[in-house]
Amino acid sequence: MVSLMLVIPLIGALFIALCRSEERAKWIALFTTGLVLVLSVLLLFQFDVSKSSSFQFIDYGHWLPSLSIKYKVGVDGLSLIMVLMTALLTFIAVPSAWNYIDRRKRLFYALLLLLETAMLGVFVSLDLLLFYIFWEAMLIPMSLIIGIWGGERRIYSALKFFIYTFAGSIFLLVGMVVLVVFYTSLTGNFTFDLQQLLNLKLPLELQKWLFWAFFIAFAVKVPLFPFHTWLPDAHVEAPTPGSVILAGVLLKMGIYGFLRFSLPLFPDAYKLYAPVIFALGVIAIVYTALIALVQEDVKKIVAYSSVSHMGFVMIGLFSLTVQGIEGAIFQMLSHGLVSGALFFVVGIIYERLHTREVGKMGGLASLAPKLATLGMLFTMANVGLPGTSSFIGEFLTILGGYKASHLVGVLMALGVIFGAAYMLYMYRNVFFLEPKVLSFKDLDRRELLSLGLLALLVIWWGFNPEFIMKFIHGYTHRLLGGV
Amino acid sequence: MELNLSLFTPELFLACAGILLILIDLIIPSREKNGLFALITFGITSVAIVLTAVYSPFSPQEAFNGFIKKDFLSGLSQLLVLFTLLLTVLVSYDYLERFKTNYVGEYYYTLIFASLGAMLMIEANELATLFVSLEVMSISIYVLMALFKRDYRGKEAALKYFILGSVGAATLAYGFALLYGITGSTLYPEVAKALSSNLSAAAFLGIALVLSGFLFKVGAVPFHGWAPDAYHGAPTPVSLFMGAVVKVAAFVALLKLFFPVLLPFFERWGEVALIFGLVSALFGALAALGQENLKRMLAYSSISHAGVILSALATLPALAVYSVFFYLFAYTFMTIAAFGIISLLTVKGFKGENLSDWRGLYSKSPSLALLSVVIFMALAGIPPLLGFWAKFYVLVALVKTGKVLPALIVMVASLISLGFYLKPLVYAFMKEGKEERVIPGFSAYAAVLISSLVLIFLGLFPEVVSQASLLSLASFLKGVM
Amino acid sequence: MNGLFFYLFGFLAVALGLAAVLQRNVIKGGVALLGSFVSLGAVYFTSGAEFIGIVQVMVYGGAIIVLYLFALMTMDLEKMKEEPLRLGFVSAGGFLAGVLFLLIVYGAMSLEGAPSLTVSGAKELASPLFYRFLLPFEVVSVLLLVATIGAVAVGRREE
Amino acid sequence: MSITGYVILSALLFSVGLFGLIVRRNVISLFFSLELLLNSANVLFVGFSKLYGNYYGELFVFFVLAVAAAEAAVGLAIVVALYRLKGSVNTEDYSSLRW
Amino acid sequence: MGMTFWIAVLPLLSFLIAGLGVFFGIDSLKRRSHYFGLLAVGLSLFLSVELLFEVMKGKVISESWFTWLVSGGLSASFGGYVDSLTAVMLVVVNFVSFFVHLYSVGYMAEDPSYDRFFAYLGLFTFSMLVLVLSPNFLQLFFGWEAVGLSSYLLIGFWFKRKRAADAAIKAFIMNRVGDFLFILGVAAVFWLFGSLEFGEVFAKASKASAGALSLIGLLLLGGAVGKSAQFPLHTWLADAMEGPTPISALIHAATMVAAGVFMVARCWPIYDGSYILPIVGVIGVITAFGAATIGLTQFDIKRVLAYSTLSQLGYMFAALGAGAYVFAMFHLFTHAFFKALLFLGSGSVIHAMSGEQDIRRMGGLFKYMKITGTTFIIGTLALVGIPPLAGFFSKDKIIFSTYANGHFVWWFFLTLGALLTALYMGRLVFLVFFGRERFGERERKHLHESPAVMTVPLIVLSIPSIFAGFLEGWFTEFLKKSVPNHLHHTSHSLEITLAAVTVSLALLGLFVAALFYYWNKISPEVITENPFIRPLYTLVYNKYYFDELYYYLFVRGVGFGLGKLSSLFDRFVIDGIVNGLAFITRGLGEAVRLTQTGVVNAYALYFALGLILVIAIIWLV
Repeated sequence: MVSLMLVIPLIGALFIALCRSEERAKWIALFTTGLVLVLSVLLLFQFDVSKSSSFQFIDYGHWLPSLSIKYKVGVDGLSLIMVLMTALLTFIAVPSAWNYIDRRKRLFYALLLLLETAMLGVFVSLDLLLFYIFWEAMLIPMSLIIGIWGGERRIYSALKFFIYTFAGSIFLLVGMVVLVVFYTSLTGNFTFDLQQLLNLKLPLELQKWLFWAFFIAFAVKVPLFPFHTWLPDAHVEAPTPGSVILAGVLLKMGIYGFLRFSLPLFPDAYKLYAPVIFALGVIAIVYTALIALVQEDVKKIVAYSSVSHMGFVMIGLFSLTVQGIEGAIFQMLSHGLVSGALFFVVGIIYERLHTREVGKMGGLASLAPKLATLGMLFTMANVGLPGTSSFIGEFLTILGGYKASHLVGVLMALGVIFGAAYMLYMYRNVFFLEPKVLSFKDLDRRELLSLGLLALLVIWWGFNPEFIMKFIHGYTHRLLGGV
Repeated sequence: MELNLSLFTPELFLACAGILLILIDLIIPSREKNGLFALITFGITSVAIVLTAVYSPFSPQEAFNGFIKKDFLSGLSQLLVLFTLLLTVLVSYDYLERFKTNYVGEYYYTLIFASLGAMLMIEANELATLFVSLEVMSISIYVLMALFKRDYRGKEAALKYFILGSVGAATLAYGFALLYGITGSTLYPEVAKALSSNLSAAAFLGIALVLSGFLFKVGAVPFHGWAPDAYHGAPTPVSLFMGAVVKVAAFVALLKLFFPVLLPFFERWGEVALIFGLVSALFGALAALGQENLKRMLAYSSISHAGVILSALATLPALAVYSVFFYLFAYTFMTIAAFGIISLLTVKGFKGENLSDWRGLYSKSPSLALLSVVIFMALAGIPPLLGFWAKFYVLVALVKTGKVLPALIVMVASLISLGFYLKPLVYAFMKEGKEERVIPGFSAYAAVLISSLVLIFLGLFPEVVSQASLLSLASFLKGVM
Repeated sequence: MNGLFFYLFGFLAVALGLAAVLQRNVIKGGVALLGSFVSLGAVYFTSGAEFIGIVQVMVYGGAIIVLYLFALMTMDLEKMKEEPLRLGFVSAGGFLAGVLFLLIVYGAMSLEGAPSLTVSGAKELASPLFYRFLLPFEVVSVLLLVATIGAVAVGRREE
Repeated sequence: MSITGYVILSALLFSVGLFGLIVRRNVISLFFSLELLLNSANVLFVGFSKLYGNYYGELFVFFVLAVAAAEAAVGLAIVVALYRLKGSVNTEDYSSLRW
Repeated sequence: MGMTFWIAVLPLLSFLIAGLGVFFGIDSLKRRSHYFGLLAVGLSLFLSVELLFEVMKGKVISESWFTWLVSGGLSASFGGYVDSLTAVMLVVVNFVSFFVHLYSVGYMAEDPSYDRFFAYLGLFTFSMLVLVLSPNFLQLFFGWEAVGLSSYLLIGFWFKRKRAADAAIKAFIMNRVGDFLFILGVAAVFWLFGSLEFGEVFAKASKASAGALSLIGLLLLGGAVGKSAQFPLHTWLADAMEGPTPISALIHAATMVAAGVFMVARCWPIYDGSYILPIVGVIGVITAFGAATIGLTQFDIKRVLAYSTLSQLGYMFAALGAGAYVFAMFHLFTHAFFKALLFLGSGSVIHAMSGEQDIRRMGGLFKYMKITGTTFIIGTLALVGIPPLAGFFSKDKIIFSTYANGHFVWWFFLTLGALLTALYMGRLVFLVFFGRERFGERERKHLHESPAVMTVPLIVLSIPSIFAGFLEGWFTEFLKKSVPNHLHHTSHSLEITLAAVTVSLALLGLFVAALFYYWNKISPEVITENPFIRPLYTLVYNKYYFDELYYYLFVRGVGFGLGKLSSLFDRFVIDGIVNGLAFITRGLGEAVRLTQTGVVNAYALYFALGLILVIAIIWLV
C-alpha cells in the first residue's frame, strides 16, 4: 500500500507527460493527489494504533544487494502522520496553483507529482540510503518550481535553495556511510537498514561526530538559525503552491530527520549538545520574530514566522521530555497546515492585487469577508491561540523547554508575544483599515473548499489532538525509553 | 610462440574493417559519403560489440605470447569503448551533416582506429604494447581534432593536445625505461616478479614517472593543462569520444598495470593518487564555476570527475577496481549524453555551446530540456541517477578504508560543481529566449536519448552495473592470483 | 676507448640538443638537432646497439629532419617573429629542469652494473621482433598508417 | 663504462627537452624539444638492454622511433595547417582557447 | 455531558449560527441573529441559576466533557467544575451578558454588521463561561485566551477605524504579555505537581515549598495582571473603549477583566502558601489609586469609566493581596452590575448624542433622558459607595480588610481612592447630566431617550446595583465554602469607624465635585492652571506617560528598532556569510581559471612541476 502511494504520483506524472492538453493536466494532478490522499486516509484507518511504535505495511525488496541496500518502506505512527500531511498539502497545493500557474502547466503539475513521490518517499523509507535518495531527489522538482514560476529573484532563490540543501546533505551522506561502515566493523554485517542500525549502541566519540554531520543536513532543512537565510528567499520567490509545499512539508523533512535518525541513533550526543540547540532555537524564535516585525512583504512575514516556529519545534525535540517531543511533532504538523494555509491566503491576495507589500493593501476585510474570516482563523492559529492545533504544539514544546531550563522556557514564551505582534500587525495592515483598492473578488468555491478543509482540520485537531497524538505516543515512548 | 589468435578476433576484425574502410573511401566518390560511412561504421561497431562480448572470457586468458591479457574487466571496458564509438557515430553523422569536411572517410576510420588503440591499451599486458596502442589512440585523436575545414579552434586544440600528449608519452616511455631497467623485462608478470623484491629509489622514480604519464592522460591537476583547451576546441563529437574513451582506456590500463604489477608500492602511489585526485576534484569544480562555454565547463568537470576516480584508487585494491569501474561506466554515459546534447544543439556559429544559447531551451524543445536535467543532475551526482551511485561507491570505498576527510572533500567538490551544473538548467528553464523550435537531428537525438535512459534506468537499478563491476573485479582478481 | 667515445658523443648529443632547442633560427636548430641525433646514433654504436644506431640515423636524419625541413619550406621563415624569452619562464623552466635532472639522477643512481657491449645487429633483433614482439610491431604499422593518412588529411591545403 | 653514464645522459636530454618546452615559443622548436624527450628514454632503453643482455629495450627503442616519426608527421601537418590559418608559429598566438 | 456543558455550549451555538450566517452572507439570518443569542444566553442563564441552587445545597459539581490533550504524564480534559465560586460567576456572566445582548439589539440596530456583533457576543460568552467552569489550568488558559480573542475582535469591531484596529492589537498584545507569564506558570505547575487539575494541584500545594509556590504564583499573577489590566499592563483598557459600548460594559467592565481576580481567588491555595500576596496587594493599590487620579482628568465619558474600572479592579486586587478573597469576589460581584449599568448608561448617552463621547460637549442631559439619568446616578452612587447601595458594602469590606490585616498604607491609599472615586464620578455626572448644555443645535434635535430595549436593561441592572449589597452575609458564607477569607482582626466597631471615614470622604468628594461642576463655585482651571499643580496635572492627564513610555520602549525600541537591526543583521551578516562563501568560491574559481592561460608553454611548466611533485611525494610518503 505504501509503495502504491509512491507509484501513483509517478503514474500521474506520466499521464500528464503523455496528455497533450495543458488544461487537462491540472485535473489529472487533482485526481492523482486526491487518490493519494484517500489512500493515506485509508492507511490511517488500517493502521494498528496499539503497535504504533513499530513499523507496519512494510514493503521489502532487495534493490542493490551488492551493497545490501534495500527498497524498504513502511510506516510507524510518526511516518504515518507525515504521510498524511504530505498527501493533504499536496492535494491542497493543486487548487492553490489553479489560477496562479498560467504557463507551462503540464510541466508544473508533473513536477508537483514527482515532488510528492519524493516527499512521501522521505517519510516512509526504512533504509538510510533510500531516505537519502528521496531526500535529494526532491531538490530537482522543487528548485524548478521555484525557478520557473517564481518571482523576480527566482533564480537566485532556486539556486540558493538547491545548493544550500545540498551543502547540508553532503555531510549527511558521509555521516551515513561512516555509520554503516562502523556498524559493519562491529557486526560484520554491511547494511543500511534502519531497523538494524537502531540496535547499535555507538561510542560517544563517534556519536559526537555523526551527530554534527546529520545535524547540519537537517538543520539546514528545518531551518534552524543560523542556517535559515535560504528560506525567506525561497518562500518569497516561490509560487503559491511551492510555498505551500515548502512550508508545509519540506521544512518538516529536517525535523523528521532528527526524529527518525539523530535522536534514536545518537542519544548521548543528543543529550550532550541539547544546550547548543536550545541556544540556537531560542535565538531563532526571538530573533526571527523580531525580523518578521519589520518586514514589508507579507510572504516574508509568514516565512520568518516559520523559522520562528521551527525554533519551538527544535527546542521541543531536544528537551527530551514526552511533552516536548510530542509537542514538537504536533507543532510541525500544525505548522504545516497553518503556514500552508497562510501562504495560500497570501497567494490569493497576490493573484488579485499583484503585490505582496503590506503598505499597498488594507481593508480587505470589508471587500472579502470570507477571506478575512479564514485569514483571521489562520492568523490566530499561527499566533498559537488555544483551540487551534498550533496551541497544542506550542504549549507542549514550551512545557518541554521549561522543563529543560527555565530560561529557555521564558525565552520561548517570549516568542508568543512577538508572534502575536507581527501576525496581528500584518492582519491589521492587510484586512483592517480603510480599503486601498476598489474591488477585490472574494474566495471562489474551489478556494473556499480547500481553505475550509484546512480550517476545519486546524480546529478539529486543536480540540482533538489525540486523533493525531495517539499515533505518536508509541513512538515517543520507545524513543524516550531508549534515551 | 603462442598467438592464441582467436581471442584476438574483435581487435583483428576492427583493424581489418578499418583498413577495408580506407579502401572503400578510395573507391567511393567524395559526395554524400556521410550517411553511407556512418552506416558502415555503425555496422562494424555493432559487430565488434558482439565479438567483444563473445570473446571476453571470465577467467583471464593471454594471447600474443602474453602481450595481451583478456578478462572480464577488460572486456567490459572494451564494450564501454565500443558503445561510446557507436553513439559517437550517431552523434557524428548529425554533426557532419551540418559541418562539412572533405575527409568524411578519414573521420570514420580514424575513429575506428582510435577505438582499436583504446581497446588494445585496455588489454595490454606488456609495456611496449601499452605504449604503442596508447599512441595509436592519441594520434588518431589528434587527427580527428584537426580534421575539420576552416576549424581553427580544433587545430589549435589539436596542437596543444599533441605537444602535451607527446610530453606525456615521453614521460611514460621514460618511466617504462626505468621499470625495464630495474626488472629487465617489459612483460607485466615478469616485471611484477622482479619488482616485488626491489623497493629501490629507482623503482619509485619509475613508478612516479609512469604514474605521471597516466595522470596526464586522465587530465589530473597539474597535468591537466591540455584538457580544457582540447575539449573546448575539438569538434563536439570528438570531445565526446575522447572524453569518454581516453578516460576509460587510461584508467583501466592504470588499474591493470598498477594493481597487479606495482602492488608492493601501493601505499606510496595510492597516496599520490589520493592527493592529486582530491586536488583535481576541487580544482576542476572551482575552475568550471566561471565558464560560459559548456564544453569548457564539461572539460573542467571531467577533471573533477577524474580526480574523484583517482581518489578511489587509494582505497583497498579490490574496492578500488570495483568503484573505479563503476564510476567509469557512469562517467562514460554521462559524458556521451552531455557532449551529445551540446553537439545536437550546435548549429552554425557554435550555437548551443554557450550558456546564453541555452536561454529558453524549454520552450524551444521541451524534451531536450528535460533530458538536460537528467544529464546534468547525473553529472552532479543527484540521486537517483547513475552519477550518484558512482560517487556513492567511491564514498563507501573511501570511508571503508578510513579516509573520511577525503570522502568529505570529494563531496565538497561535488557541492561546488553543483554551482555550474545547475547553470544550463537555469538557462534552459528559467530564462526566456527567442521562440524558435529546435529540430534535433534524429541520430544524435537517439544517442542522447539512449545514454540518458541508461542514466535513469541504471540509476534506478544500479545493481546491474554493480554486478558487472563485481564480476569484472572477480575476474580481474583471478588473473592476479 | 668505447667509454671515451660514449662521453664524447654523449656530450655532443646534449650540447647540440641544447643548441637545437635554444637556436632562434629553426633551420639552424634543425641542423643542430640532426647533429644531436647522429651523435646519439654514435652513442648507440659505442654501446653495441648497431641496428638501433643505424635506424636512429636513418629515421631521424633521413626522415624526420627532412620532414621538418619540408614543413618549414611551406612557411615564410622571414615572417617568423623573433620570440622574446620570458624571464619568468626561463628561470622557472631552468629551475624545474634542473631539479628534475637531479631527481632523476638521484633516483636512477641506485641502478648499478655495467652493460655488456655485445653487438646486436638486425639479425639479432629480427627474431624477437617478429616472434615475441609481433603485436606491438603490428600495432606500429597501424599507427604509421593512421599517422600517414592523418597527416595528409590535416596538412593538405583546403580549397 | 657503467650504466650511470646512460642515466646521466638521458636525464640531461630529458631536462634539456623539458627546458626547451617551457622556454621556447616557436612551435617548431617545441617539436625539437619533444624529439629530445623521446630520445632520452631511448638512451636509457639501450643502456638497460645491454645491461640485461636481452633485446627488449632495443626493440622498445625501435617502437619509440616509429612513434616519434608518426608524431612528427601528424604534428607537422597540424602546424602547417595552423600556419595557413594564422600565419604564425608562435605559441602565444595560439591561445584563443583559454581560461 | 451534563448541565455545565450546555451552559457553555449554548452561546457557542449562537456564535456558530450567527457566524455562519455572516460567513456565507445569509441575509435571512442577518436581522434575526439576536434571537439565537438571547435564547442561548437566556437558557444558559436559566441553567446557571439552577446550578446555583444546586450548589447552594452544598453540592460541588464536577463534570468531564471530553479529553483534550494527553501527552506523557499530562492529561487535560474539557469539563465543568462548579463550586460556589464558579456558580456565582456563572450567574453574573450570564446575567450581564443577557442584558447586554438585549441592550445591543437597540444599540447596534443601525450597524451594518449587526449579525457579526452578535456572533462575537456569543463567542465571548462561551469563552468566559469555559474560563469560569474550568477544572484545570489548561482549560482556564483556553478560556483565558479565547476571551482575549473575543475582546480583540470586539474592540476592532469597527476595523476600518485605525484607532479601533490599533486598540484591538494593543489589547491583544498586552494580554499576551500577561499570558506569556501565565503559560509559564502553567508549565511550572505541571512540572511541580505533575498535573494540571485544580483538585490535584491544590491538594499538593500545601506540601510544596513557599518558594516554588511564589514562583508559580508570580507567573500566574502575570496573566491576571494582563487580563485585569492592572499596573503595569493597564494601558490597553482605556484604548479598548474604541469598541462598541455594550462590549465595554460586558467585557471591559463586568466580566473579562474580572477574570484575573477570579483566577487568583481560584488559585488561593497557591497564593496562600506563597510570599507574594503583598505584591498582589501593592499592584492593586497602585492601580486603584493611580487609575482614580487619571479618571479625574479625562474628558471621554467612556474613558472615565474605564479608569474607574481599573481603579475598582485595583481594589479587588488589594483585597486579594490582603487575603480577603471573598471580599474581592464580592466586590467583583457587585461591581459587575453597577459598572455594566454605568457603561450601558454611557452608551445610551452616546447613542443619544449621536456618537459624541466628550463630556465637555454634554451637559444638562438629565431632562432629556430621565431613565438613563436616573439609572446612571444610581450606578454612580453604588460605585462611589454611598450606603446602602451595593458598592458601599463591597468596597467598604475591602478597605476594612486591608486595615484589619495590617496593611495600613494600603488602607490609606484606598480610602483616599474612595475620595477620588467620588470626585471623578461626581464630576462625570454633573458634567453630563446637569449644568449648561454645551452641545450644538443639531445634537439637540437628535436628543432623545433611548428605546425600551436599551432602557430595560438599565432598569434591570440598577436593581442589583441597589440591593446586591444586602446579600453580603449570604454571599460571604456561600463563597467561604470554596474560598477562604482571611481577616486577622475582626472588630465590629472598627469596621463601622472605617466605613464612616470612607463614606464621609465619598460624600466630601461628591460635594467638592458639585462645587466645581454643579454650582460652578470654583473653576477647575484654577487648579489645573496653578503653576505648582500644572505639571502634575499634565502628568496625570497624560496617564503618567505610560503609553508613550511603552510606545518608545517596546514598539519603537524593541519592536521596530531591534527588528530593523535584526533584519539588517540577517541580511548583511548571516546571509552575508552565506553569500560571501559563494562569492569566495567563485573568486577562487576565477583565480584558478586564470592559470589556464592558453599558452602551451605554461602547461608544460605545470607538467614539469607535477612531475617533480609526484616524484617528491612518492619518495616522501
